[in-house]
Amino acid sequence: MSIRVQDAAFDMGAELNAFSQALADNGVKAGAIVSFCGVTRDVAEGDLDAMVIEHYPGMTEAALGDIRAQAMARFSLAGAMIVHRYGRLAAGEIIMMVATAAPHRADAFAGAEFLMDYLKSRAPFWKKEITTRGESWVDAKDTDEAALKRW
Amino acid sequence: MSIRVQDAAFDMGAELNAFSQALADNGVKAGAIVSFCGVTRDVAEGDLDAMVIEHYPGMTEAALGDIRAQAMARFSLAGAMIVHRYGRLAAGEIIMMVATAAPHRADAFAGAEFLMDYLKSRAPFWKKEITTRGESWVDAKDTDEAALKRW
Amino acid sequence: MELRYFAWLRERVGTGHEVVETEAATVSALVEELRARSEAHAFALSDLTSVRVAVDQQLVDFDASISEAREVAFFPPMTGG
Amino acid sequence: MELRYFAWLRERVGTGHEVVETEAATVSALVEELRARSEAHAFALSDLTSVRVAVDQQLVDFDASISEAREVAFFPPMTGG
Repeated sequence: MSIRVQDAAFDMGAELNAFSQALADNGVKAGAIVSFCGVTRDVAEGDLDAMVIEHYPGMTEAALGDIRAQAMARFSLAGAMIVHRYGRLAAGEIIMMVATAAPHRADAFAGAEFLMDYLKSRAPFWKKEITTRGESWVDAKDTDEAALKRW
Repeated sequence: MSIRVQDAAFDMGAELNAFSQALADNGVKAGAIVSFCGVTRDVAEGDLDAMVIEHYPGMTEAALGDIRAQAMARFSLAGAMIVHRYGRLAAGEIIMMVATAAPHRADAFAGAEFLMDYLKSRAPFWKKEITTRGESWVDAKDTDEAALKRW
Repeated sequence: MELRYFAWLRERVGTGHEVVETEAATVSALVEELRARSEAHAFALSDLTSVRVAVDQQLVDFDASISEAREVAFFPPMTGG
Repeated sequence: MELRYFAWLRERVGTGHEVVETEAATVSALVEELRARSEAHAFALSDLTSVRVAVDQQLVDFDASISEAREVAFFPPMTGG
């Protein structure tokens, strides 16, 4: 499946292999495969207990599908996938992953960066950090919104 | 191992997981992990039988180590690895892989692209394509040399 | 009309989902009605610079029409990835 | 001095490795000596725009000194990745 939104943990290596295998099984020739994985990381030194990710069921899948379709067309991708978790994640867990495949490496890289930039600011996910000092919603970064301007 | 040059096939998913696990085991905090995998692909429609990769033992490892060290410093990477095969590869096999980890995604992406750009034009590998019509050494692309200019 | 709230907007309003009767023609007009609905709503919707809105699961501006809308959602700027 | 040839340079010279006695001070001077060594060498080294050189496993220009060199390698532009 090209778009998945799930609470279950996933294995990024297995996802990467499955993505590549699915392309090969379909006879898709792509010389370049790029992946990005996001990992929950401590906000301050060692005090992140967990991260809770909320999303908007229905809109999330639609937004991710739209972002993926744009990337596929714009960078002539041979394939693209997005997996994003929601719910409660411990520090160090994989939050999400995108992978792209293209005949040339520049397109595979640009496609993955495009997916990430749009996913950050246009897919309805919200992160809350649970630390030893309390809970707080993560603020959107101006740099994330600015990152969209380059496309 | 951060730099590997080998004739044996490797599992890109397992490599990605091992790279991530090694960072975690060493207490390295990195929110972003990027990987690139290169796959042998048909030169014309369906006629690539195999690809033979020659390299310069000793210089190869030194060149890759130098490129990796430059990327680590320049993009403040938390980690970087390169695996490259040599010898005879069938169409569809994985030729090589790089992976980078950084606190921020822009650095992880830039680091992986830097590794690829330099590896293409500065690491002593040469590809020969074995097709149904004969053998030929792959010509270096002007675009690969030009890609270095952006850094 | 179905209303949805997410993240700190949900926490401030006190619910993630409610159904309202409204004649509001635009999101802005709906926001005005909601602010009058309760102090919690007024607090949640006090600063719209940090509020985003979707009508039928499409991101829109506050001047968007909601005359045909089935569902309107309010939430903070997104922080996925 | 140890000489190494890779890819089509190896094929044209007919060997990947040879040992030569030379007094050449630079790569360019060495190339001149090698061109006189055999037709195969002359053919392999005829167009230096498509030849790269490494002295002791470091990429260098053709005017680089080889007076201290242990190993000189000739090969085409690299095509890894």
